[in-house]
Formats: sequence, C-alpha cells, structure tokens
Amino acid sequence: MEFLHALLIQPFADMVMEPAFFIETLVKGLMAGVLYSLVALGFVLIFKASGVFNFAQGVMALFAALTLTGLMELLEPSGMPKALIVILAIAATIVVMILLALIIERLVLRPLVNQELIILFMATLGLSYVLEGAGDLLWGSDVKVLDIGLPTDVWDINGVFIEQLDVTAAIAAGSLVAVLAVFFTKTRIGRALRAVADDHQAALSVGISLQQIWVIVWSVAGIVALVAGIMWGSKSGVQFSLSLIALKALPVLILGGFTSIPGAIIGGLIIGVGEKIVEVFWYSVHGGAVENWFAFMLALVFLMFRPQGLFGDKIIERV
Amino acid sequence: MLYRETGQFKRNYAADQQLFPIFQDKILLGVILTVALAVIPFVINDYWSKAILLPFMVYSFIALGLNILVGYCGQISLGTGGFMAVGAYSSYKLCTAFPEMNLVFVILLSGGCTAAVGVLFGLPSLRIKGFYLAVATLAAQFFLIWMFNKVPWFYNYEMSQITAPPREMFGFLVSGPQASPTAQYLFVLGFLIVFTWIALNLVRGRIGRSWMSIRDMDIAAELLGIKPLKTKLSAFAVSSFYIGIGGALIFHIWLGTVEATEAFDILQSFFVLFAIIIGGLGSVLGAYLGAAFMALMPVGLKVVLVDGAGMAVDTAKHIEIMLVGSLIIFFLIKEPHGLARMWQITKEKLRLWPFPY
Amino acid sequence: MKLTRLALALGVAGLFASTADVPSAQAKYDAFTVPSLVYRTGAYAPNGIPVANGFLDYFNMLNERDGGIEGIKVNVLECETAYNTKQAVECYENTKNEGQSGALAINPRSTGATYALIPKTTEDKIPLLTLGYGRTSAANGKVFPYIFNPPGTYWSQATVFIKYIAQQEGGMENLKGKKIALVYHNSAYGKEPIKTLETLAAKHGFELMLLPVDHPGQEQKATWLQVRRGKPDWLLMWGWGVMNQVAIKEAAAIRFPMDKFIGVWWSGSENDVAPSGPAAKGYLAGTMHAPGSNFGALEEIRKHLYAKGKGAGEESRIGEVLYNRGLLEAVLTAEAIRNAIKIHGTTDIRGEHVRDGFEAIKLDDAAFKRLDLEGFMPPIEITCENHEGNGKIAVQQWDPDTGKWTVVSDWIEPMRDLVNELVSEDSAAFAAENNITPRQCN
Amino acid sequence: MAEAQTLESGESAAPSGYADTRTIGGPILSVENIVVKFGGVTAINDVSFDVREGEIRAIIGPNGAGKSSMLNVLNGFYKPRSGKINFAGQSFPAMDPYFAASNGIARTFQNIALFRGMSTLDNLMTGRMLKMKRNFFWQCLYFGPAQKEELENRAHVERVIDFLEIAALRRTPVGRLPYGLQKRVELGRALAMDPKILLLDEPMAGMNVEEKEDMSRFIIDVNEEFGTTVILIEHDMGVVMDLSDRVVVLDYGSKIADGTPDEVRANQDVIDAYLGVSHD
Repeated sequence: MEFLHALLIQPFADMVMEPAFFIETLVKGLMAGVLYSLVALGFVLIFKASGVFNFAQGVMALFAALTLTGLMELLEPSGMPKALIVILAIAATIVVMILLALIIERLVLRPLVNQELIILFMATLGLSYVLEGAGDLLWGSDVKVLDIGLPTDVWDINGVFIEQLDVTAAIAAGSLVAVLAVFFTKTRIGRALRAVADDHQAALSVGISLQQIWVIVWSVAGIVALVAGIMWGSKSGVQFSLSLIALKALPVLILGGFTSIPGAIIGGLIIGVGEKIVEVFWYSVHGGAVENWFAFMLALVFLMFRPQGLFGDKIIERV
Repeated sequence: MLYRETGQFKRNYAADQQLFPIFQDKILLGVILTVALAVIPFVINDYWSKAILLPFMVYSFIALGLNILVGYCGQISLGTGGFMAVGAYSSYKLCTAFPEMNLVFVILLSGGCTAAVGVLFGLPSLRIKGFYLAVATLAAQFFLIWMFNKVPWFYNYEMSQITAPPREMFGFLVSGPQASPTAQYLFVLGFLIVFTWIALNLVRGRIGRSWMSIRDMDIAAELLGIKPLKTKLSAFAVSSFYIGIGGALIFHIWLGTVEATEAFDILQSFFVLFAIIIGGLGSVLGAYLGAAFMALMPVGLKVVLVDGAGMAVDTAKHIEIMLVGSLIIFFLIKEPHGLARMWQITKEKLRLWPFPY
Repeated sequence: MKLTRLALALGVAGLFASTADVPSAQAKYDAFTVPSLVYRTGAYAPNGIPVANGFLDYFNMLNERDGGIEGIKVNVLECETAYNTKQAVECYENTKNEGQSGALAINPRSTGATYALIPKTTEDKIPLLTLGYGRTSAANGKVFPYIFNPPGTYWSQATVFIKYIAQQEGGMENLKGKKIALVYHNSAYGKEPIKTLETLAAKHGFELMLLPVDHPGQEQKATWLQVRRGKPDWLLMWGWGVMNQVAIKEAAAIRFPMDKFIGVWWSGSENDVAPSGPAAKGYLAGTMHAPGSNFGALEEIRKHLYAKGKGAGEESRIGEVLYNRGLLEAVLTAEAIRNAIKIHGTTDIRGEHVRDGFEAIKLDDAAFKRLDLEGFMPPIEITCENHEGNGKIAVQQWDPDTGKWTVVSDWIEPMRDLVNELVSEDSAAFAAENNITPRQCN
Repeated sequence: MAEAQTLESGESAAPSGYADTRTIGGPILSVENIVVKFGGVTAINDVSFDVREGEIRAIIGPNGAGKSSMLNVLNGFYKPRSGKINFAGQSFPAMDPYFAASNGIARTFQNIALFRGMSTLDNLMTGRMLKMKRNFFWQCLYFGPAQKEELENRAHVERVIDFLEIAALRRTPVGRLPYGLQKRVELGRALAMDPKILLLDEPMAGMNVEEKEDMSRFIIDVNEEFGTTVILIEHDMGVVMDLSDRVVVLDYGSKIADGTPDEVRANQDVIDAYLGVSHD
C-alpha cells in the first residue's frame, strides 16, 4: 500500500506541491535532452545517408575535443588574443575532421561498399578503437580543461536555476539543426544527400557519386561531433569518458528513429525530461540511478507500439 | 593435397550428415582434443589457465551462445553482459542457498534461469527488428546490471561484489583460490566440449534450420509453418542458456569474484558481438576463432610490444588498441564473413595445394 | 596467411609467458621484482597516471641514489590494466613469478581487482597493498594475512568526515536534525561507507540521503536536482573518474557551498577540480598524506631523475595529490622490503617474507625524517592483527587561485570502536564463508 | 460441378500426344467475396472463385491486379477486410499461416524467398519442418530418434532432389545459384512439404525458353504424378493457356473472368484489360 502510494500518488502530489522545482526539473531534463540530441544527430546523419550505424560517433566527439584542446594548447604560446586562438583552433579542428572523413571513406567505407549493414557497423567499431588509441597517443590521457570562453554562470530566475552553458548548448543545437535543414533542402549537395538516403541505386543513376556523399556526410557528422564534444567537454573536461556519451544517444535513436533529424531532437528531449522526472520524483520507489535503463525501457515500450520509432520510415513487409 | 576429399565416399545419408564428414577434419579434431585433454592438463600453470585458456574457453562458450541468437537466428542482441550477470548472480544465489548442491548442477540451473530471463527480454523481437532490436536489448543490459547492483537479495545483503565459495568436483577443488589450474581447466573444458557438441547437433537439425530460416527470410519461414515467435524465443532461450553458463563460469572459475557493474558492463556485450562477427556469424567454429581473436590478440600484442619490444605500457596499450581496431577493419575488408569462412577457403585451397593446377 | 601470422604472434606470446614462470634460486638477486598494476589508459587514466608515476619515480630514485634497497635494484614491472579486473588478473598472473624474487608485493589499484586478487595472493603468499581502498574488513590481519589496507579504510574515513562536520557545527550534539547527503559511485566501492554512515546517522540523529551516480557519471543533472530539493547541510562524495569533475561542476552550478562538500580521498585530486576552475574554490576532500612537493624525497626525485631526464611524467606534476599517493605506496612497499631483509637476515626474500616486513612497519615522525618525508603523514603502525595501521585522516581544501590543496583540519582519529566492530563482524563472516581459521597473532 | 470429371486429353492441359489420366475432384479450396485494403487502396475487391482438387488453376491479370495479394490471402500472410475462405472443411475469415502450412498449402514467391544463407539441401529440409516432431531434448542429443527422423526426411527430400534434377547442388549455398536454379530450388522446397495445394507465384518470370520448358514440365509432372492441386500466377500467356485447366482473371483487384483458357481467351473484358482499354 505504501509502495503503491509512493508509486502512483506521491510523485504527482509532489509535482503539484513544488511547481518551481517541477519546472526546474523539466528545464534540466530538456537541457540534458539537448545534449543527448547533439550526439544522436551525428548518428542519424550517417545512418540516413549511408545506412551505417556509426558506433564511432562517441569517439569522434572525443577525438574532436582532444584535437581542439591540443591545438589550443599549441597556439597558446603565440600570444594571440584568446578569441583568435579559439577560432583558429576550431577551424583547424574542422579541417582535421574533414580529413578524417576522407581517410575513413577511402580506407574503411569504400572497400566495404555493398557489404551487409552489420559488417559496416562492425567496421565503425574497429574505427572507434583506432581513433581512441590515436587520440590518446597524440594528445595524452590526462583530463584537459576545455575553455573556449562559453558562459559558465547560472541564471537564477525566481529560484529556478538555469545554467548558461546548457542554454548555449541548446542554442548551438538549434542553430545546427537549422543549418542542416537549410543544407538539406536548399543546396544541391543536400538534395543529393537526400536522394542517396532514399535510394542508393537511383542516386547513382543520376550521377551522384556515393564516395563524395559519404565524405560529406561523415564530415558533417564530424563537425556535429565537435560541437557535442565542446558542449560535453566544457563541463567535464576532455577525457576518455567523453566517448561514452554515445551510450546516452542510443535510446534517443530508437525513440526518434534512426533516420529522422527532428526525431533525434524530439527523442532527446523526451528521454531527457522523462528520465529526470522519473529519477527525481520516483526516487523513493527505486532509490536512484535508474536513468540509464529507464531511457532504454521507455524507448523499448514505445517501440512495441511503433517499431520504426517516432519519426522513422514506416516498415512495410511484402513478399 | 592436404584436404583431398577424393575417394571419401558416403554410402548412406547418416554418413553424409555426420559433423565432420571429411577424414582430415577428423584427424585435426582428434589432434586438438588429444592436446586439450591429454597434454595441456599436465603442463598448465596459473598464467596459462587464468590469463589465456580460461578467458579463451569462457568467451568461446559465450560467443557460441550469442552466435546461436545472432548468427543463426539473425536477432542482434546487445544484452549479453546482462545475461552473463544473470548467470553469475543466480549461480551465486543457488550456490550459497544450497551449499550441498554440486557445482555442475548449480551452473546448469543458472543457465536455466538465464534462459528464462532471455525469453522475457526476447519477447519484443516479434515486433522489433534489426538495429532497433539491438538497441532495445540494451534495456535488458542496463536494467539487469542495475538490478544486481541495487537489490541486496542478489548479493546476500553483503557487498555487491560477490565472491565464489570453494566447491569440489570428484574430490578436486574447482572454484576458490586453492583450486588447481588443471582442475579448473578441465571443468570448463568439459562444459565446452559437451555444449559445443549440443550446439552442433542443434544447428544441423530441425531447430537449427528453423532458426536460419527465420534469419534469412522470416516471412517465407512463417509460410512454411515455422512459428516466428516460438522460433525466436527458442533461440533467445538457448542463447541465453549458454551465455548464462558462461557468466557463471567467469564468476566461479575464472575470476572468483565479480561485480555486476564492472565485470558484465555494456562493453562485454560489444566484446562478444565483435567476437562472433570477426569469427564468423552462423558458425560454431567462428565462435571459437572470434573469441580467440578478441581475448588472446590483446595479450599476444602486449607480450610482443611490452615484453618483446620493451615499449612503455601506455604507449603499447594505445598501439595495441589501434592495432586491434585496424585488424578488425582489415579482416572485415578481406573477408566479411569472418575467420571461419577464411578457414573454409583455406581448406578449399589446401585440397589442391601444393599443386594448384 | 594472416592466420599464420596470428598464430605466430600467439606462439611468441606463449613463449614469453612460459619463460616467465621459471623460478631460480641464486645466491644474491640481481633485482627485486615489484609489479605495478597501472591504468594509464581507459576511462580512469587521468587518475591512474599520477599514481603510477609517483610509484615508479620513487623506486627509480632509490635505484639511482642508493642502488636500490640493500644494494639490490628494484625492478618495477608495470602492467597495464585499464582499470579492468580481467586484465588485472592477467597482469597478476603474468608478473607474480617474474624475476628471482617473484613479486614481492602487489598494488592492484582498483576495488574489483583487489577482490579478485585477495584469495589468489593469499594462496600465493604475496602481500597485497591496497592503500586506502579495497576491502575494508581486510584490516583484520588474522583473517586476511596477506592483505594490507593502510593507512585507513573507507569506514574510518566516513567517521572522520562526520567528526569533522561535527567540529564545524560545534559538537556531536549539533549533528542532530542535520541532513547529510552521500553522492556515490554506484558500485561496490561507492557503497562502502553507507553502512558506517547509517550507523552514525542512527547514533547521532542526523538524516542521511543517498544519491547514487552510475558509471561513468557524465550526466548528473538528476542527482543535483535531488540535492537542490533535499537541501542537505553537508555533502559527502565517494566518486571516481569523470564523475568527480562533473559533480563538482554541478555543485557549483546549483551554488552549493563548496566548503560543505567533502570528497573521499579519491575525489580530491587536481584533476577533479581543474575543469570547474574558480567555481571549485573551497571544495574539501579527505587525505591520508600531505599535499604538495615540499618534501626531501621529492627533491631527491627531481635531482636524481628529472634532472637527468629519467622522470616518469612531467616535472611540474610532482607533488600532485595522486602522485604523492603513488609515492606513499612505494614508500610503504620499500619499507616492508627493508624490514623483511632485516627480520629474516637475508636479501633472498620472497613475498611471504615481505608480508612480515609489512607487519613490522612502524613509521613515526623519526622514521619519516629518515625517509626525507618529514610531516608527510601522521604515524602509522601495522601489526599482525591490524593491517589498517591506525592512520589518521585530515581534510584538505582546494584553492584554485594558488592551484594548491591545503590541509585545513587536524589529523583526525577515526572512531576506532565503531569501525573495529564493523571490521570484525565482516571479517568473521568472510572467514566463516570461506572456511578460514583466523590465525594467531602474538 | 460436384462430381468428378475427366478432361479430354489434348484439349488444354497437357502437351499433345500425352494421355491425361488425372482425376479432377470437387472444390478443395474456395474464397468468397474477398476484400483486401492497404490504407485507402483496395488491392482485392470482392473476389470469389474456387479451386478443384487436382487441377491446375491459373490467376492472371495485368500488373497490380492483385494476383500476389490473392496468394497472400490464400496462405494467410494477408488478412482480408471481409469475405471468407473455405478450406479443409472449415470456413475462415482469414487463413492462419501455420494452419495453411500444416494442412498442405505450400508456395513459391514472385521474388525468390529462399533462405540464402543455407544450402540447397537445407532449404529443402525446411520444407519438412512440420513433418519432424522430435522434441528439443532429442534434438540436442541428435543420435537416436532425432537422427532417425532426420534420415527419413532426408530420404524424402532426396526424392524431390532427384525429381527436380538438382542433385549436384545439394551442398551449394543457394545464394550462389543462378536465378533459374533458385526458382527450381524454391519449387523443391515447396514440394518437400508434400503439399496438397501448391501456390506458384510467377514461377517462370525472368526465365529463358529452355528454363521455362523445364519448369513447365516439373509443374505438369507434379500435378500428374502426385495429384497436387496447383494455383499458378503467370504472365506468359502461352504457358498459362497450355498448362492450366481453368483461369481466373483479375484486373484492378476485381475478377473480370473465370473459366477454361479458351473461354477466357474469348472474353471481351479480358481482351480490353490486356490491351489497356481505359477504365471509366
């Protein structure tokens, strides 16, 4: 009885009794969700264009952040103003990520073209090992402080605390999605990408080079990884654990669908809010640390009703 | 010439359907079994047992189980770590609740518990497919690990780090610190041989064909009268049974102590999945080869780089990680169907070698 | 073709491994073998590197300056575990018979590895030094003859934190009605202090709030929402790895007073506070030894190693908290080896002799002076029945302006009665479960 | 129509000079007023017809007429919105795939639906799935009852292999076979089920003349030797008219004709449908 009360009544009573805290929970959930979305976005871009489930996305975020901090350290002694260093380092990191995409396409994807998806998935795993080793070998395994001048303060709005870094992340994610939307709908390359996503054969027959498309999409995913790496790394410092944020993106993916950019965003927000509310308001039922499995359970239950995810393409079976 | 089949005629269907129809394969198997049963037990020491053979054998066992689900039945699962934990913790509970029970039964029963849990988490597979299913099985992974860490009943209200009590077989200790490497090795080897044989029987018979038909074309299979849910769940059950036993063996024999969050984390799930993809999906031999690759390659590289080349441990580790990653990619490009297929092709070449024309 | 090469590599691996297992008995050793299970890679590498460096540097310094211990060099065998129990077991088996002496002492440096190795090292008669971590009840030397966990356990530390809080609040009686939250790594390690804290909460009437954080702990917003909501007066943290950095940052973000936030000694290194920058000012953490590099022994390391380019890490990082922790492991190990030689009157020692050496460790102020470590830590004394060594524990505070930790409390004596009671209870249960007859100590 | 009838030789079914000795029985399967919809699209609209035991029944029609959907209804892959199916003495609103299979309805697919990762032999053995009853325990042991059962069914499958002349392909993974042979293996898998009714979805699509002749011969042999009822979808009019006893013509989901090949050939609606006269 007591258990049922804690499960079914108390949490909702709490939400009503503590509206400010409830709002703060919601806001923090949304903010966490944005950060998940940022990671999920990279997965979706690549999956959409090439059907590859890129396990290395998390390590790419780590690699990008490591490169950024490393380059900033290198530029530090030059005496240039901080802002210039940051801009230069970010630009250089973007170049590195594009180079990385080129190398990946040439050495991993091209030889594996037309292979089964699970083989490509496996190859991205091998890739994540390589990047992990290379990142550590190049830049060392220590925690590196990443400070590109993002605001770290907290706004106190009538007792609701909002971290400026989170808001920055939300703005970054929002602009990223806007830019991507423009890119996909307004540019020739973007339209080509969508053609590839819809039908590889058709895309090839109208003269779109799959190789180019892959390089572009992996570059874009690399840049998304950089943004995710900056946002997460600013909080925890840049270190190996950054690569594990990929796990946070997986429930978002199945909830939002592997192929939908809005799905990644909405899915992230749902997961973020859902897990925070359950963790906080149902604490007396479960005793904490349920976020990880709750996100997956939420996604799983959801999938039982919509196997293709929130915005995924409908699966039609035929013989 | 080494693998010449000429002259080896099969006079009835029974002979044609045996596990190793080619004479040379029988010899090879005989040699391997002789070494495994009659040589290794006498020369094995702690290092070979704990660092090389036990990990290899246990992961082969688990890879075998996962290969049944992924390779034969086509259902990708990333819940392996969680199922291993079910095996380990249920064997701990059984073992401490019934101290008189023989360890073999304890381990078999914990395999049974894991099979039940596996069936439960296999239910969504009726509706969810492919990578969606893979990610959905992560729910099992995270939930089970959380549960074993959270609910004190599972670790007898002590530390969540559980320790295997000493147990005997035929008067020899097989678990606990005093157990001899020979006894532990033979114990695991016994499981491995028996259950490899069972797996071979299953995959070559009716049940194996029903799994493969679901994997290759589930709709056609259904129209042949194969019930998809029953078939998928049977694969989940058998697979989890193997994985659970593997988890119990890790706990009782290899490590002697485990903590769910560390020993059976998500990386274990990936580790075993990689093993079967590298080794060869849908191949019993592939499970062995993949486990050897994933479990022994790092040890081998470490020995070569650190002890051999005198490299600093961290540099060596980074290079080792990169090498393992590159090798994975290399093998996938060379032979996407895994080491088992590579062996098969080698065998086909050996039929003619050294006179290929 | 690839397969043959693979087989070759494995064959080579086997060859090395098998040659490693031949023990030989010569008159005088060329070197003592001291394995060092390190994690310079993986998720916890930032913590593992300074520990490993401190340990390595100290022995290398002894080798350079004194030619080792009693004229015999110490061969520190590093083996990479990536903080993974399975690899740690491989490392242990790989190194335990190395050299003429075999492994003289093992430093596993993780809770999981410690638990896996406790029965094995006991069987192999090699002492296991778990400096401020591992299995708390191993403090009972009668049940755990080869396990040493000086200078204090998590249970001791928890009681010290409560004592410190009481001091700040003006006495034990003022704990009544206070709310203390524990943010912990959701693993066996993080759960260690709960039992002690619950006992204390019942005894002193404060409220205990438990907030687990799952590995790795990149994302802790929910936990800190709980803190916001529960409004604890004090926060304790049993964290590890990235969890520490994120927790300190989140605490700052909810404007929790940093001087009421105490981390365990594994949550109190420079790494943990650095990403928070100025926001971490005032953060507290437990410590078993003094921070900083103003010690003779560290000078010696600079002089004999770094000046010659033989240092393990960067010179600027000498004296970091975790570097000193690794150094302390080395100091105790070296001291045990010296004692063993003294007790047994020979340099042909093996692990079981070093065990006796550990049980004769008695480091008072004079001894620390002899070791060039005056004021490094309060006296400890390890005996046959007490493997914890009765160390005292202090609280240190971070100042981001100077980039230094400062000890801000006295060296506080843990509540021995309470801890000993829990230790004997738990070790008795372990002994019963594993058919161990506690040995006699005289 | 209820009593048995014998077709005169040479009239339509068999090649000339070949005596038709078959016995055509009463209706073994019939559908009444079947409607199938996908979303708003009506794939089959109120179609009824019957199939007599032992005959070769063809379903023809232009692309998108609903022929494959009809087969999918017959073996239970699609559930009709309305209508009923009469089979094995019972009447169903929709067929259950398992019931269909276990009561002797087998089929092949328009786009080959073989188990590509398995050998020819194993593919055929899957057709014996419902005939094999040994439980899990015996399967684990293999030796003993499970092996006995396996060998009995293997012998049966070997007869199908001989019949279809694919003995050389036993161990070949079907994914590596050429298209025509894959079609043949698929027929073999259906035959391994010992079907009473065989549903063939464009068994000759994409084949050259020789392959078509082979396939036609197999279909006739199956029909004659085993007395198997055949329901056939085929585009090649020549083949259809030669092989089948009766033909149903579908167009845009509706039945526009039903009768012997000659009757259908003369039907104005059919001619319009095939010549593309526009619908009103």
